[in-house]
Amino acid sequence: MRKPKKILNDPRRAVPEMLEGLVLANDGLIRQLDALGALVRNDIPEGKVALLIGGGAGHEPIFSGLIGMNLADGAACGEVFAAPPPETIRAAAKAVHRGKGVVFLYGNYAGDNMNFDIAAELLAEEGIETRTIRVRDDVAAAPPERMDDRRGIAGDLFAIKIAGGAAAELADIAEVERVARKAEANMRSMGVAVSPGSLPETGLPTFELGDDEIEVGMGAHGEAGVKRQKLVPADAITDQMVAPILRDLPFVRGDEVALLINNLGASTMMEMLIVNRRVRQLLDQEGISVYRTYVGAWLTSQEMAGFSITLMRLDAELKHYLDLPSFSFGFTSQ
Amino acid sequence: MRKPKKILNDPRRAVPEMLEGLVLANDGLIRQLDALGALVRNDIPEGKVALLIGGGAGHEPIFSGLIGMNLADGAACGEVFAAPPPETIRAAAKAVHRGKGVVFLYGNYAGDNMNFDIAAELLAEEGIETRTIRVRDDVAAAPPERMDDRRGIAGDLFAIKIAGGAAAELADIAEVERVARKAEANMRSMGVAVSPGSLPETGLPTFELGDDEIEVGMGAHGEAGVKRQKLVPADAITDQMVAPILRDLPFVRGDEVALLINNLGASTMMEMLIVNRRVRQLLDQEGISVYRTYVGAWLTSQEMAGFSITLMRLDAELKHYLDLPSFSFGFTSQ
Amino acid sequence: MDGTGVKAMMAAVARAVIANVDQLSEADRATGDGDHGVGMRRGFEAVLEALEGLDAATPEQVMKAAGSAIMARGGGASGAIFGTLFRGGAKALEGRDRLDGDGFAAFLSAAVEAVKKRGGAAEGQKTMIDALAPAARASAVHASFAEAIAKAAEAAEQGVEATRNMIAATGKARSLGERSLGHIDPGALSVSIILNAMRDCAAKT
Amino acid sequence: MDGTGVKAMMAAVARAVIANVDQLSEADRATGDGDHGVGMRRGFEAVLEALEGLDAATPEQVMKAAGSAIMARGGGASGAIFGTLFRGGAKALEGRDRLDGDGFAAFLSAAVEAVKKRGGAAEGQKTMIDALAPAARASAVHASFAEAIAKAAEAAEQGVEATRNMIAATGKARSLGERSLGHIDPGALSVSIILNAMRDCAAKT
Ligand SMILES: Nc1ncnc2c1ncn2[C@@H]1O[C@H](COP(=O)(O)OP(=O)(O)O)[C@@H](O)[C@H]1O
Ligand SMILES: Nc1ncnc2c1ncn2[C@@H]1O[C@H](COP(=O)(O)OP(=O)(O)O)[C@@H](O)[C@H]1O
Ligand SMILES: [Mg+2]
Ligand SMILES: [Mg+2]
Ligand SMILES: [Mg+2]
Ligand SMILES: [Mg+2]
Repeated sequence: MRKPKKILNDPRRAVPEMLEGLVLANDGLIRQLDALGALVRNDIPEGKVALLIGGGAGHEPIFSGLIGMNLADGAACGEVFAAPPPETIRAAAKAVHRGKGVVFLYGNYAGDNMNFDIAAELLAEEGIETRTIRVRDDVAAAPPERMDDRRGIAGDLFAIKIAGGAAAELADIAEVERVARKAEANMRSMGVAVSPGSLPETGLPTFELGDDEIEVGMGAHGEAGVKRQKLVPADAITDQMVAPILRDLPFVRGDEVALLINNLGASTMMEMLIVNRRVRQLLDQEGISVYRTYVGAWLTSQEMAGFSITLMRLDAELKHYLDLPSFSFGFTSQ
Repeated sequence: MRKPKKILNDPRRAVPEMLEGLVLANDGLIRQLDALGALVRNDIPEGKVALLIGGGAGHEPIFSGLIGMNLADGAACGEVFAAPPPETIRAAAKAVHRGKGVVFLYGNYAGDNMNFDIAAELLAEEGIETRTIRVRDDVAAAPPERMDDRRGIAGDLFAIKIAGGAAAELADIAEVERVARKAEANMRSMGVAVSPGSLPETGLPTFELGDDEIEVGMGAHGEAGVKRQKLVPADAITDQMVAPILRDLPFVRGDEVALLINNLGASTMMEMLIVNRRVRQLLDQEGISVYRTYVGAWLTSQEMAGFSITLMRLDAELKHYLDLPSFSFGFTSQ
Repeated sequence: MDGTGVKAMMAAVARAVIANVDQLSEADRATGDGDHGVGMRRGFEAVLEALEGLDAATPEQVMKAAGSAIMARGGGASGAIFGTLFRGGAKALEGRDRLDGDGFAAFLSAAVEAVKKRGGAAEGQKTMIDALAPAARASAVHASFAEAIAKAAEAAEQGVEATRNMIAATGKARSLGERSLGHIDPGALSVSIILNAMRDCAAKT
Repeated sequence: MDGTGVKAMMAAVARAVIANVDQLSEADRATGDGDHGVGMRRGFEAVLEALEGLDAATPEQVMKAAGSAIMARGGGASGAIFGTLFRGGAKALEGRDRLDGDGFAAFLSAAVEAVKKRGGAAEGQKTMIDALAPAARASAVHASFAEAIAKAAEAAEQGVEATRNMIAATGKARSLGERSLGHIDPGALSVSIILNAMRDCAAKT
């Protein structure tokens, strides 16, 4: 097994050094608290409902890179693939709070759930109201009747985009929660892995795949997928991924959707666009129209090669928040 | 040598399929001409000086993904790592022309130079005025006294951003040319390769590197760099790259710059940010301040791992065009 | 064992966990994301720091300080779970100036309850609970401190082996389903390493 | 050789280039970006298409059609260079209804001039010119068509070998500097493949 090659200093300092570089790359828009993994916007208006996102590092630019206009007010970042500790979350929440409560938005993983819940309990004791939205978009992780067993993957981007807009425009935390839940409930994703990413600290890939193998449905930390198989053409893989997505919600003729093709890290934009071509052929056949398309690397898994496809069904309200211009280090839209 | 694994259909159809997917991903903003590699914006105003960019495919999102508001009006795309033929360039130029001439902007490579020059000759016969700007930002390619032997790498992004803004605001092609040349003259870049990218058609990596080797100064098509060496810590590599950049222009105390750390494909954002941290330490020492930072994968070399650092010295005029909001599939800024 | 003894014991536990970082990460590579060892190392390095700043403490204070350190610095599922283990267990030691066999049994059963409450998992779901719960039961024998720990450690080792035949129902291993069979649960292995280190300390005293 | 013969000859040339796609790309991997073969294949597949649509043509028309096809579809440096070779060479055939030894020599020297003008490179810079220019000189012997081509092909092969000892001064290989020594230039190899295919055709007639 070849040791992955990375441009690092001390691997155990990778996350703190990364966060330092990230704050600098934000050109003065965000700052870092004493609890190192806690990053917050410098210009949060009084009386704003706060949006706090977070999770393990290693998925950059999500989560730490999505703090900004009409996006998150802060992020609580853990070590690579490890949820942030309660104290980091609590510190970030207190720093972004402007009297209207804090919406927690993160991917649905045992570690994140427990640490954010503990933080919520501590904040409740201090009289700070929190609401929790867990993104559960990965249809490969569990059947529909077990939604709470589903992982949060690239759908995080749509959830942050919509919740960020809602938190910027709506005065009531219950309203922000409602809009964010609507987005979360209307998105479905499915991923495929082509080659593994590796952990800086161990220097080891999180899984192994044969030179001619792919794993359909694999998660963003290398969690097992639904099928390990031989590499097949792009169109065939896309067909395998789109079918379960459409079936699950289900998406039906006449639906208007936002489409996200998320690069897990080392795949090429050329591959992503060839996949997009096929996705559009399939959606055309089903009579589903695409309102906006996003192709890029927003939720990565270190240098993992592979990608995921996400569809979010839109209504007028979700379109409104999708169309709001947004600005951050890792995601900017017009 | 392990065969690279990619999500493709027929490798010989990779570029046309990619372009089809790209046009769809632009959600109606651009169209494709009969000369397949010619992409143009649908909403170019009358009387606008046109900006046409282009080059070989395989570097996505540059060039084909940078057509849009305050960016390029069109792009002429060739096959992977191959300059577009004159006819593709000519067709794109005619489609973007609005009576005020067409500015050609592309990286300085023998193939691009010859094909764009031939197209310019053909267009001149048809009475269409063109101006040519060749980006030559790679300090590793040749000494300052041989600027015309320097390759165009990630600096393309800054050149397109500035020229795009100038072409949107200035009425006279000579003025657009002046601003674009100023940007080009004030930028310097240097790259490093960690592992190779591969050509879809041959399925072969464009070069080979030992498991513990990197090549400093390598070009975006795997052209030889200045030094092949053992992998060293991120800070040491960054020091090696920043010194020749600063020395070359030279950048001096008091300069204000735009900073771009461009991922060549398969490197992680975590690595790029750790590099950014060190770049800022070095610039602080030199008394050079950073006006805006861009970290991402804009000029890629298929799945090549590695990155480049680009600095562009700014004055009030360049800041103005850098700050203009811009929107395209592959690059959006606020 | 008095507070000073418990403090020394917890330091030995921390060193044992840190020494096994690679084995724990490797176990997590098979079923999860490969970071359990590095996460436990972060947590128990914080324990060592916390213990240094702690003098003349009761058993409860030592365990609570350890749990709080893990909770604050471990991160991931294991940070919350193992932080909860020691913080939850500590509550059962309230008012005891010495840790004896019964006290230790009380500590473990309180720890089990706290972990179940926090993570919502039950026995048989291939988690650290499958080492911790049997250990708690085995220690409830009204025996000496050393005997109680020895029984707990032995039960935990069997519990780790038992996780081989369980299908993961929580955490990152869940999606493996059937394919998780044959692999041990990394968190269960951590519980066993912790209890073995305690046993060796108690034996020495 | 009349226009029909030249057309058949160019078809044979195209097939020869296409057959060597891997060898040409491999040569470019050593010094450039590894795509010379696939670029030449694109160009000469277009040549085959163009020739089909061409009947009763003069030698000039055949060569011009071939050059235009390469120019339109080859792309990269080689598309411009080899397109220019055939289009530039064709001009020297104006008014000739047959291709003889002198005509062929005129074709090659016109081609060399056109390529130099287009790319700005000179002999000795490790490009296809280092095969084409010696071939042009060798063919200027006022001999039969077959002899002229044979001499040109022989000179081109020597030219290819000579590029081994040259330091690249243009194109993607330039940055290799000294390290380009020992490698042949892929474009020069293409010239040799083209001329050898012509020689074999001429020999048959
Ligand atoms: N809900 C839970 N209850 C009890 N233990 C759990 C739970 N979820 C996970 N664990 C334990 O945590 C271990 C994984 O820890 P670790 O790898 O550090 O966290 P992560 O899953 O965030 O990477 C598992 O082996 C399991 O024993
Ligand atoms: N200025 C030039 N003059 C003549 N031949 C050139 C010139 N530049 C490049 N070439 C030829 O083109 C060949 C490379 O072709 P190819 O690999 O297809 O193009 P690219 O360099 O765009 O990848 C070189 O081997 C060289 O023979
Ligand atoms: Mg983890
Ligand atoms: Mg090329
Ligand atoms: Mg883990
Ligand atoms: Mg080439």
